[in-house]
Amino acid sequence: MIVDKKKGIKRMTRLLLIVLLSLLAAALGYVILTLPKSAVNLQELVAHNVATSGVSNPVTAVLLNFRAYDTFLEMVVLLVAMLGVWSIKEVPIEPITDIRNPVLDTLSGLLVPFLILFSAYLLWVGAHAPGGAFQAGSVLGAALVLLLLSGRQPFLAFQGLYLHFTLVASTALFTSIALFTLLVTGELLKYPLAQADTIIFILESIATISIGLTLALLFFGIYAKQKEKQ
Amino acid sequence: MMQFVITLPWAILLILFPLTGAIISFLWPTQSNKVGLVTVSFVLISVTFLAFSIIEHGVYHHAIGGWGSPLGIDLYADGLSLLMLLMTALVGLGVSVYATGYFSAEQSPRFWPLWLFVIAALNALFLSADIFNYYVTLELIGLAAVSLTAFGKSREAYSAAMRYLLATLLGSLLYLLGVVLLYHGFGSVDIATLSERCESTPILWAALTLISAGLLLKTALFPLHFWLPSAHASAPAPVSAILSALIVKSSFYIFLRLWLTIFGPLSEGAVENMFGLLGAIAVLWGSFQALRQTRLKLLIAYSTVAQIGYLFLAFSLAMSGAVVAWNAVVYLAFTHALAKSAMFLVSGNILYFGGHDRIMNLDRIAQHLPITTTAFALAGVSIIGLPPSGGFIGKWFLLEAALVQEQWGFVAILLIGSLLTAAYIFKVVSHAFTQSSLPHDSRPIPAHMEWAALLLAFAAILLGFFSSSILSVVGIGYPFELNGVKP
Amino acid sequence: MEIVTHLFDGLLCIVLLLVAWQSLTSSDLFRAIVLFIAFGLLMALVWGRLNALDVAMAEAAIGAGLTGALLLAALAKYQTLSSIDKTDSDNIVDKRQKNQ
Amino acid sequence: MLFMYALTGVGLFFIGLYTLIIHVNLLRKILALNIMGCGVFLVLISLAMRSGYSSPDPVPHAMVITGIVVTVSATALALVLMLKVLEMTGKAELYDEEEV
Repeated sequence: MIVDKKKGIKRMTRLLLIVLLSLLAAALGYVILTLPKSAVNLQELVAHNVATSGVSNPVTAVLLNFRAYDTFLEMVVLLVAMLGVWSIKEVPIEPITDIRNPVLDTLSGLLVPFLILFSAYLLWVGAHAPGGAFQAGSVLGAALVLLLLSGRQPFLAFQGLYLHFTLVASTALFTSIALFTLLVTGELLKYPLAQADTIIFILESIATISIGLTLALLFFGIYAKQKEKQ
Repeated sequence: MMQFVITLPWAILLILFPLTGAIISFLWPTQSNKVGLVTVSFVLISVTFLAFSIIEHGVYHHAIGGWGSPLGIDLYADGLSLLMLLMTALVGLGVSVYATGYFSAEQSPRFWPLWLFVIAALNALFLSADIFNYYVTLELIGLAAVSLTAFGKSREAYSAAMRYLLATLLGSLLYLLGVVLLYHGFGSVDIATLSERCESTPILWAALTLISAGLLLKTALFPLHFWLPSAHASAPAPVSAILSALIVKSSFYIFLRLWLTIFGPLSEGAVENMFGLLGAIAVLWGSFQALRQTRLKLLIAYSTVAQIGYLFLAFSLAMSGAVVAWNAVVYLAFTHALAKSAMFLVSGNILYFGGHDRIMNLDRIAQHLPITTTAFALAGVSIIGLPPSGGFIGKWFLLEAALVQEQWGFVAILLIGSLLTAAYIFKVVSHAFTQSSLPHDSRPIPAHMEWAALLLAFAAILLGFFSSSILSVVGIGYPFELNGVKP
Repeated sequence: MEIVTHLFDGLLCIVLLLVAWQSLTSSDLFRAIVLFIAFGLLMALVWGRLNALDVAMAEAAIGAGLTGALLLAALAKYQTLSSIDKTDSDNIVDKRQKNQ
Repeated sequence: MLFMYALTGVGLFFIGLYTLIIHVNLLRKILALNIMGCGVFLVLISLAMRSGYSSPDPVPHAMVITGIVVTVSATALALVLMLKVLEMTGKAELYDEEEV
């Protein structure tokens, strides 16, 4: 009897919620339809300034020049998530030794070199065509995850300070470039015109490595065992 | 010499110093305490110089990358941002000094990088003038805050951190959807550009709904406060202090800023009254719940729910252009940050000393920890709003605004709220002087942990003496002139 | 030709919504995650359709690929932990006490 | 036709929101948040195409790439936290309020 009542109340709240959310969705949909067909946006402004940004792919120009500051903070977000995972998991995390999967082993032997090459290609092509540090970094991350899963753990030889340096490399580089540009041009993250393409390329390369490693370690943080306390 | 020093880009250094400190403390874990303390000292120094520069030359403005809005991102600091930065630096220093004693050698290398990133993100947020950049800083603060909450390591702490994470992510997504609508409606994410272009269209009101839903969830305004008490109560004391004093203020600041520049000038009253009403309920509900609690940290957490309510009363009271109500908000936010962080540090001391925070069994803590008890009492004076504290100035301004507009309902809320607050503060203080029946173990507290709490509480009182000079600084750049000069 | 693209758009939107709904309501968590990965790939297709190739790549690699891997890894742990709960409840109690 | 994608985005957002509120299982809530995020990104990018299919506004594209990276970071943190809750309480659910 009581259970029935509870169920009934639950059903009622669900129904009410569905009605409420549908109304809200309909209202939001209507509002979006009121938008004029022609947009006011930043497209022209970007197109106008891309020539002086150092790259010709407008998305990369926005990410690493016009709004590079956002990307800078975003690298910090990635690092903070990593630190959060580590503090919850209480590193040191134990290496995984009990997975020796022959299929994965072969697969990773074939795929990993290809993925690393592909990542380098994406990094290089990002300056003038779709691609860039984030895409390249995630492909690199995928390669590292495959290595982890097949039991070949490049991280075992790579623990400690070197690992930490690589993780913070892109944030540290961004901070240094921020300080450097502040000193040279008086403005934060304003690249000297002649060096803009070089600076962006260096930033992207280091970011690719940091992103790849961070993403792989986020995966590792979930997958690996926590070391038992002695 | 001084002239030269003032012209240095202190605002930018406010972001870069803590970032550098965080990276160094991560790479050099054995020295993380020292690196942390040096960094927060640098932050305080930078804020001081930034203040000199803003007082002398007026608002600070910097186009990142030299692009300028709306293509690039702008940094902007007026009196309001300056006060928030000062709040972060002061509370930051107090909490940092405390944290050097509180965390074990194993925990502190994990604490410092996250905490210094939080400071960097808070400074970045208070200096930003771009609504998408706000989103990134909000996420940064949210993820770091959740990780810090989980430092409690108990079952409750993990559950509270999880709930907090879900709430903060939902808040960010709602906010982001609002930003999306503003961008497509008005073609910019720069606040100044938006405030010129925005008109009262359906898009604007839909964006307001989404943005306020998201930000009020993060600020924990009643009835969206469900995640706050458990998170603030189960985190370690320094983290609770950071969460209550600074992190809820960050989303509130964005809300206030957007209200003052974009939504407020176009609004016609209904929305303000709703915020005022929610604020009023929050004051009563939060204070009442605080009074009911048996554990000190939960009491302090519910007190935060109530104090957030006061901040929203002002939206209704400022409608007729009463700048005094906005001044009240700034004062209340600032003093609450100082007093509440002091209170959480006190609760940390009590837990550290006696191993529990049950209010019934405080067992003459006043005799064992006189400095800590004084800190609690002083912080209480400010939270209640008794003269001569900073909290008194804030509540007095609110009362003044309510009296001038003959808003008797708000007058009543303010008085009842203060009575309830006084009741729960005295409940704690009285138990601190009485003997409990249970015997208990205790361990000594490092002196600086007691003094950090006392100095923060003392600062909250001290604010009551400098109201006119502080308010003249807040007025730089006219942040509250709704229809006048806009930033 | 116009009609074909419109049909394609409409179909894509409907499939997107359906897969999302299936993923969120499926009673089996493994199925839910697999459907979520499929959803991520469909999103990548949509980004391609909307001429956002940069986003399409990021979505395929991060949104579907890495998020999928994270979810599957979490599910593997999830199942180990919940099976402990069913068969060996003393173990959990021990752990709790240790952690407190 | 472009608005159809935007409306699909709104649909995804609300499907996710519904699941987030109704379902108690944390893994499902995490999936729901991810799908909500995709909905927001879809609105952001599809509306950027109003000026024409050929050359869309790149600023939203950059914002979405930023958003995707932020989302994967948050997801990883959420999954680890969920596993910790599961380990501590035996359930991937949050118990009721007022129990602290």
